[in-house]
Amino acid sequence: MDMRELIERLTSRHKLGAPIFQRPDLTFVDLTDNDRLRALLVELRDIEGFTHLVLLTAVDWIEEGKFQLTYMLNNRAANQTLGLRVYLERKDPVEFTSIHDIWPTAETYQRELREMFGINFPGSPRVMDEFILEGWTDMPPYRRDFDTLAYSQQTYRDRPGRATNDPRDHMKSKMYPEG
Amino acid sequence: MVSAIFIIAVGLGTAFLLGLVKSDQKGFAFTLTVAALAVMTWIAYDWTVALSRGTVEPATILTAGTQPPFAINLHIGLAEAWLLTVINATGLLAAFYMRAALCRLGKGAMSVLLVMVMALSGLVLTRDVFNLFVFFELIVIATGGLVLLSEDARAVAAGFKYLVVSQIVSILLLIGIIFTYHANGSLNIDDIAAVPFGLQGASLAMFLVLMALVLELKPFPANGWALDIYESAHPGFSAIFSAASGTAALFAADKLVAAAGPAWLPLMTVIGLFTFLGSNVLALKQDNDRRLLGYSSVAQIGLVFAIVGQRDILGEGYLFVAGGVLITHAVAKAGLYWISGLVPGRGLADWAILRANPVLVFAFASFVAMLVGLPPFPGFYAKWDLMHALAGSGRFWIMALILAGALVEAGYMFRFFGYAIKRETQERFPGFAVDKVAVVVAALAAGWALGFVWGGISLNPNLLTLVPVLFALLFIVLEPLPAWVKNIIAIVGLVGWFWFRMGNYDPLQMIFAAVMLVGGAVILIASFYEHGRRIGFYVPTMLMYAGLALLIEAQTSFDFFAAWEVLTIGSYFLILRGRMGEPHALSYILFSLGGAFLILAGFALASTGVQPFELKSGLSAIAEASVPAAPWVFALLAVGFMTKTASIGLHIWLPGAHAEAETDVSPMVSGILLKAGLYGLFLLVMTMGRQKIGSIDLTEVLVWIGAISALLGGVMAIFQEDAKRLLAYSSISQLGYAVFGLALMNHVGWLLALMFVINHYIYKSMLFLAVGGVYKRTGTKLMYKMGGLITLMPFTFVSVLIGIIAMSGVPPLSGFGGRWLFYNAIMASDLRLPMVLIFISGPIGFLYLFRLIHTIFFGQLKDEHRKLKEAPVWLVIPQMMFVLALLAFAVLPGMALQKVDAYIGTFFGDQPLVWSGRAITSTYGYWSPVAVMVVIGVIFVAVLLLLMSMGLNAQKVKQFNIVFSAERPFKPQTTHFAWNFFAPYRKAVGFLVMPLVTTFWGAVTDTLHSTADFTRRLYTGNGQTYAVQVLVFVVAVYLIVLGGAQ
Amino acid sequence: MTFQWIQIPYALLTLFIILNYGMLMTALIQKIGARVGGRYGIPIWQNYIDLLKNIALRSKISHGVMFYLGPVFRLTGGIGLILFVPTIYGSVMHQNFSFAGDLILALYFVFFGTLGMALGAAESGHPHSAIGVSRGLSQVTAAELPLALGVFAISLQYQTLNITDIVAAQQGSIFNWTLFTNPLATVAAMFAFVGTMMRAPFDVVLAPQEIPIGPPTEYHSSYLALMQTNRVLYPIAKTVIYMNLFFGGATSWPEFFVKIFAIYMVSVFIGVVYPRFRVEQSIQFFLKWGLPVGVLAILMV
Amino acid sequence: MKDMDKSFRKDTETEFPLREEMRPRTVTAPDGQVIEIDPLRDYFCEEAPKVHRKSYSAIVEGFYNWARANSLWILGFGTGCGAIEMRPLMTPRFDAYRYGIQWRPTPRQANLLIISGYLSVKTLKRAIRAYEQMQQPKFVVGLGSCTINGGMYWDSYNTIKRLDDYLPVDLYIAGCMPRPEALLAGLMELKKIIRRGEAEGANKYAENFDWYKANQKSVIKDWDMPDYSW
Repeated sequence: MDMRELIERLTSRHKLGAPIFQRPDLTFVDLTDNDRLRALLVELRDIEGFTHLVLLTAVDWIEEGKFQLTYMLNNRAANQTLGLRVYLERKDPVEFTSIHDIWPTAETYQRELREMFGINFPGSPRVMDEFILEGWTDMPPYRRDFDTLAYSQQTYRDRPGRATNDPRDHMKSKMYPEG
Repeated sequence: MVSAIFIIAVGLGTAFLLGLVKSDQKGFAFTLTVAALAVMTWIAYDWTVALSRGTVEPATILTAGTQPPFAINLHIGLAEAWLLTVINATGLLAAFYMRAALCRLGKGAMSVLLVMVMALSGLVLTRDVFNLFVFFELIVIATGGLVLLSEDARAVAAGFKYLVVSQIVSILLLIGIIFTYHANGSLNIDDIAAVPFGLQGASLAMFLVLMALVLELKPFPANGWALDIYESAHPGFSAIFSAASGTAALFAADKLVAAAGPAWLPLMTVIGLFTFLGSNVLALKQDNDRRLLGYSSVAQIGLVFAIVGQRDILGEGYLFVAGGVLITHAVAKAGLYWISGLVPGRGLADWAILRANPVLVFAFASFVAMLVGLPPFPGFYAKWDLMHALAGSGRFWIMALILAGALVEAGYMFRFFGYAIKRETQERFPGFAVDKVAVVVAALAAGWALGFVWGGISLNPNLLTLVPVLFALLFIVLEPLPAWVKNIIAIVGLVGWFWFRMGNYDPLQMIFAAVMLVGGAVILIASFYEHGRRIGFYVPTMLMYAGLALLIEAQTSFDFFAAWEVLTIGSYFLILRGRMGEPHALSYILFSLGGAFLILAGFALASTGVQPFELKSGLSAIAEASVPAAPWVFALLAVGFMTKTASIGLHIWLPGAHAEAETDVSPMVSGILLKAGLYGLFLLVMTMGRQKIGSIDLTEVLVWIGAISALLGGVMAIFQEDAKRLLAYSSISQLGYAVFGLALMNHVGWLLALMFVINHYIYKSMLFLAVGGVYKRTGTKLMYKMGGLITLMPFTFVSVLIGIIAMSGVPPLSGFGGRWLFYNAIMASDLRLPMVLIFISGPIGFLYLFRLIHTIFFGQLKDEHRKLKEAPVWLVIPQMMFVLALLAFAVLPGMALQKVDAYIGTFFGDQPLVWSGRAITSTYGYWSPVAVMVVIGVIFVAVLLLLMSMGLNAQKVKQFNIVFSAERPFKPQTTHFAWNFFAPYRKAVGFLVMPLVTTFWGAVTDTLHSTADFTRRLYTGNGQTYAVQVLVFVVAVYLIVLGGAQ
Repeated sequence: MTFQWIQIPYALLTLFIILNYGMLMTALIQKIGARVGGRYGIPIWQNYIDLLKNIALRSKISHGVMFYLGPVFRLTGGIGLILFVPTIYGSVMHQNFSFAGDLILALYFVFFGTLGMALGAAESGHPHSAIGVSRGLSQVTAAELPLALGVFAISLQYQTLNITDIVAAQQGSIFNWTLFTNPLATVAAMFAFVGTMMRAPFDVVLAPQEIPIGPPTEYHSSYLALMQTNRVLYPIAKTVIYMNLFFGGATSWPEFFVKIFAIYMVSVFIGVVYPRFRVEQSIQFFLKWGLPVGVLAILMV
Repeated sequence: MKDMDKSFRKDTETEFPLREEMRPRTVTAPDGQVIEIDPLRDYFCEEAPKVHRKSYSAIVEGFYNWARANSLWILGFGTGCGAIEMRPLMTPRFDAYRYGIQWRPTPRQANLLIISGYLSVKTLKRAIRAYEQMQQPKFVVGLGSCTINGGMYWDSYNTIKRLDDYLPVDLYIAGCMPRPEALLAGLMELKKIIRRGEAEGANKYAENFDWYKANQKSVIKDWDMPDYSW
C-alpha cells in the first residue's frame, strides 16, 4: 500500500497539512487541528496498523513562537513510518494532551519533554519526576532561549590556555602548510 | 435418723400446703418452698453421711405396712443417698436461682418444682416398677410445667414436643409393666432380680420397660426433643433437667438393668457409646451455648450408660466409677447452666462477659475440667479406674471409643472456654446478680468438695492432699496480692521444694528437677517485670510446676499420669493467656489430652487391670516377661510422650503456642514443659528397652521420628518471619535431636539426650526471653520490621549471640559438646540412614540462627526504633544468668554430666567415657573443653591485638555510611535485607515445608465437623418427627438386639 | 597427649610455614591461571605487597563492635583450624594443639570463622553483605553435607575420630590411603571440598559483578589485611583436613606442599571449566549428586 | 564559532528543595513517644575528613609507598566513555596485573579512582561519594581531555570542565580518548609519583575541604547528602 493512499484516506476525515514524502516508507504530515490528535492516533493504531510509537520529540521554533511535537509511528506489517506533527503555542505554561493511555511508552517521552522543553502533559504518570537532570533549577535546557555556552561559562571554571581550532582551517594548515 | 420417706412426704406435703397460701404472699410461699427443699436436702445429706460412715444400715421402707404391690416400697442405700443429695441440693439451689421467675409465676410454679424434686427423689428411692411409672408420670407433668417458666417463646413448643414424646415413652413403659407383671407376678424389682430375664422368652416386657427408661435418657439420635428443652427452658430449670432428671432416670435404669441381669449389659454399652460419641460429634457444630451444653449432657448420660454396661467388670468399683462420672456431671452441668443464665447473649463468644468476674471464670474452668475428667475431680479417678477395668478384661474397643468421645468433648468444651477467655462480645455487661453468682459458687464448692471426697475414697493418693498441688492452689487465695509478692512466694516455693527433695533424687531425676524447678525459678525472675496483680497467671504456672515436680517423683503409674494431667492443665491455661493464644491453646490441649489418653491406655494395658502399678518395676517386668502387649504399651506411651516433645506429626500445636505465649511464658513452655515428654521417654526406654512389633524395632522408629523432627523443624524454622515462631520450630528440631539420642539406645546417646535437656533449656529460655524483651520494646515479632538494635539493646544482643553460638554447636561453647557426643553416639549405633537426616539438619541450624541475630540486631535501624531502650532489667537478669551458666557448662560439662554418666552406665554396664581431669576421652575420640576454650581465647586475643596494632583510628560511622554503588540508601526499611532471607533455600528445598501434617489434622477436624453438620439435619425441630424417631429407635434396637439374639 | 609450653613455638613455626606457603601458592595458582589465559600474570610475591599495602593504609572506619571483631573471628577461625589439626604425621613439632579435640572439633570449628565473619559483615548494615551471607550459608549447609557423610563413613571404617590414628592407618603404601580403601567416601568429601573453596561454579557468594562483593563489601585496610591472611590460611587448613583423612596425610614438609597443591588444584580445575551456579542450583546439585554418594559411602562401610 | 548571548543570566535564585526522604520527619515509637528524625544527622556520620600524617620514619614510609605503588587497586567505576579504554588493560595484550594493578568492586578496598572521560554533574555527585568512601591514601587519575578542560564538552551546560576543582587529581592522561597504552604509561607515571611520596591528594582534600565543598556545591544544586560521605 502506498503512503499516498493513506494520506488521502486520512485527509478525507482529518485536517492535515501538506505531506512530505521523504522516502517511499517515510512520510511527514502536519495535523492542523490539535484537538483531533487523539482520534487520529487511535485510528492510526487500530485501523491503519500503526501499532508502534517510535518516538515523540519536540522542536523549538522560537522564531515562529511555536513548539513542534513529532509523533513518529510505525506500521510494522507494511514497513511504513509516519511522522505526525502538531504545533503548540510557545507561551508558558505549555501544555498538551497526554497519550500515555494509547501507548504506555509515551509516558517516558513526555517526561523527557517536560524536563527538557518544559512542555507539560497533565495526567501523564510521573511526568513531574526528574528524568535525566538532577536538581535542575534553571529553564529547560533544550529551549533555544537557554544559552548553554553562557550557562557553562557562568557555572564552570575554564582552564586557561585552551585553544580552539576550526577543523577545516586546522587541517588545511597541516596538510598544505604552503597554502 | 429421719426416714427417707419424709423427703417425699415433705415435698408432697409442702406442695399441697402451698395451695393454701394466698396467692399474693409470694415471699412467704417462696420461703416455704425453700424451707421444704432444705429439709429434703438435709435428710438426704444426713443419710449420705451416716451411710458413708457406716453408722446406719441401708433401709427398706414399706408404706402401709404391707408388701408390694399393695404398698409403696422404697429403699435407701449409699448410692441412693448420694443421688438424693445431689438431686435435692440441685433443686434447692435451683430454687434460689430461679427466685425471680418463681415469684413471678407464683405458688403454682413453686409447687410444681417441689413435685418435680419429690418425684425425682421417688424415682431414685422406689424399688417398685409400678411406682416407677407413677413417679415417672409426675416428672413428665412437672417438667412440662417447669419448661413454661422460661420467657423464651420457643419453650412452649419445646414443652409440647416433650409431652408428645413422653406420652409415647409412658405408653411403652406401661405396656412393659403390664407384660412384666404378667410374666413375673411381681412388680418389685428385687423379685424381678431373683429371676433374671434372659434375652429370651419374656424379654419383650423387660425390653419395653428398659427402652422407656433409655428413651427418657435421650439416647442419640432419638433425643431431638430434649435438646429443644435445653435450648429454650429457663437455665435454672435446665440445670435440674440435666443434672437431677438425668441422674434420677439413669439410676432408675440402672436399677432395672441390675435386675434384668447381665445379658442386657452389652445393649446398654452400645446405646451408651453410640449416644456418647454421636452427641459429642454433634456438639462440635453448635453455636448456641445452651444447646451445646445440652448435647454435652446427653453425651455424658450416654457415657454413664456405657459405664452401666460395664458393671460386670467393675465389680466393687462400680459405684465409684459410675457415681463419679454421674455426680461430677450433675454438679458441673448444673453449674454451667446457672452460669449461662448470667450471660445475656446466647452465642458461645458471648460468654466473654464472664471475664468481668474472675470467680466465674474460675468456676467455668473448674466445670469444664470436671466434665472432661481432669484432676482433681471425681471424673478423673473414675476415668482411671474405668480404663484399667476395661483394659483388664480386654475391652479395648470400648476403651478406644470412650477416649475418642472424651477427646471430642474436650475439643468443644475447651474451644468454648477459649472463646470466653479470648473473644470479644457485643453484649453489654449487665452486672451479675449476687444471688445467682452465689448459687454458682455453691456448685463450684460442691465440685471441689466432691473431688476431695473422691480422691479420699480412691485407692490412689488424693491429689488434693499433695503438697505441690496445694501450693499451686494456694495462689487462688493469694490472687489479690501484687504480682511481685506472689512471684517471690512462687520462686521460694520452687527452690524450696527442690532443696527439700534433693536428697531423694537419683542423678537422672536430679538433672530434670534442676532444669524444671530451679530452672523454672530462674525464668520466674523475669516475671518481676509485670506490674499489677497479674490475675490468673500464678495458679496455672504453679499448677504446671506442681505437675512437673510430681512427675519427676512419680512412683506409680497413677502418680505419673495424675502429674501429667496436672501439668497439662496448668500449661494450657498459661498458653491460653497469650495474645493470640486461643486457637493454639486449643490445639495444645487437644494434642496433650490425646497424648494423655494414649498414656492412660498404655498404663492400663501394662497394668492388666491391677492397681496400684509401680511404674518402673512394673514396666520392666512386662518388658522382661515379653508380654504380648508390651510393645503396644511402649508404642502408646511413646506416642503419648511425643505429643509433649512435639515430634514431627504431633508438632502442629507447638509453634503457635510458643509464639503467642507471654514473654515469660514462652521460655517456660519451651525450655521446661517439653522436657516432661522427654522425661517420660527416658523412663520408657530405661524400663522397657527395645520393643518389637513384628520385625520393626520401635526404638528405631523413634530414631527416625527424632531425625525427621530435627530436620523438618529446622527447615521450617528457616522460613519463619516471626522471631518467636522461628524459635518454636527450632525447639521441634532440638527436641528431635534429644529423642534421636535417646532412641539410639546406647550410653552416649542417652548422655547426648541429657545434654540437650540442659542445653536446650538454657539457650532456648535465654533466646525466648531475649526475643520477648525485643518484642516488648518494638511491639512486633516480625523480624524484618526490626534491625540494627545491637547498640540499643547490647545485653539482649549478647545473650542472643551466646545463645546462637551455643545452639549451633560451634566450639568453644556448650553446643559443641552435644555435637561431639552425637558423633560418638552414632558411631556406637548400627543405624546408618537416619544419621543422614541429622547431618542435614545440623548446618541448617546456622541458617535460622543467623537470621535471628542478623535481622533483629544487625542491618539497618528503623526510624521508629531509634530511641528504644534496653529490655526491662528483670528480663535481662535471667538472661545474664543463662549466659554465665552456658559458659560454665561449656568449660565444665563434667560438673553436670559426670554423675549422670556413671548412672547411665549402670543400665548398660559400660563406661565408654573416661573423665580425666578436665578432658573427656571416648572409645573413638577425645575432647578437652578447657583446652579448646583457652586455645581459641588466646588466638582471638592475639589477633585482636594485631588488628589494634595496625591503628586505633577507626572512624565510627553511622548506618547509611555504606558503599551503595555510589548512591545513598533511600530509607532504612528499603535497605534492611531481611524478609524472605533465605529465598534461594526456599527455591531449592521449599517442597519440604509443605504443610502436610497441618493439612492432615485439618482434614480430621473437618471430617468431624461435616459429620456433625450432616447429622444435625436429623433434628428438624418438628414434634412429630421426634416422635417417629423415638419409635423407629425402639423398633430398630429391638430388631438389632433381640433379632440378633434369636 | 598433654600440653607443654614448647608446643607454642612449634605451633607458631607451623603457622609461619603455612602462611608463607599459602601466600606463594595462591599467587602461583593465579599465575597459572594467567598463563593459561595467555597473560603474564601477577608477580609471585604480589600477595605480600597487597598485604603490606592494606596494612599501610592510613584510615579506616568502623560500623560497630561486631564489625570490628568480624575479621578477628575470621582469622581466629583460620589459625585455630590449623592448630587443632596435626600437620605433619610423625613429627613431634607439628602436632600443634591437636590434643584439645579430635576430628569433630576441627569439623565444627570450620564454622567459627564463618559465623563471626557473617556477624561482622551483618553489622555493616549493607544489604549486599546480608545477601552474600544468606547465599553463603545456604550453599555451605548443602555443601558440607557430603563431607559429614564421608567423615562418618571413614570414622566407621577406622573406628576412631582421632585424626592422627586415621593418618596412621593410611601409612605404608599409597593403596592404604582412604582414596583407595574407601573411594566413595573420598568422592563424597571432595564434593564438599569443591563446594566450599569459593571457586566457580560455587562462588556466587562473592559474585563480584552482581552484589559487589558479598559479605566483605564494607571491609578494607587492616580488616582486609586480616581477611587476606585468612584467605591464604583457611583453604590450606581445610585442605590439610582432607589430606589427613583421605590422602594419607603428610610425613614431611615437601610431601605436605605437593599434596596440598595437588588437592587444591582439584577445585581450581573444576573452577576454570564450569560456569557459576545460582545458589539454589548448587544446593540442588549437592543434594542430587553429593548426598547419594555420601549415603552410599556410609552404607558400604 | 558559536555566538554567545551576552544577556543570558543563569538562574541563581531558585533553591532546589531537599528530597523527601532526607527531610526531617516525626515518627511514633512503639511506646507511643513521638520522635524527631533528621536523616542527614541521624543516618550519616557528620565528621569532616582528617589529615593523616605520614609514618614517622622516612624508611617505613618509603617502604609503604613502594607497596602502595605496586598494589594499585582501581575502583571499577566507569564515569564516561573512557571506561571502555580500561577494559583492554585486563586482556593478555596489556595485562596490567603484572604491575600489581587490579580492579575492586567496592570503593572501600580501592586506592585509585579513574575519572574516565567527561563528567556530568549528576555523575560528579557519585564520583565524589565514591572518592570519599575510599580509604587514605587514595589517588585520582583524570582520563582524557574532558577532565582537563572540558574537551569537546567545553560548552555543555551539564558537564564540568576542570576535575581538579572538585577532586584532588594526581595525574591527568591527555587525549580524546587516550589509548590503553597511554593509560598504562600514565599508571606507570602515577607509580613514580607515589614512590616519590607526592601522591598526597587525600590530605590535600582534607586540608582544603571547604574549598572543594564550595566548588562541588556550586554545581550540584540538589546537595542531599552529608558534607563528607564516610
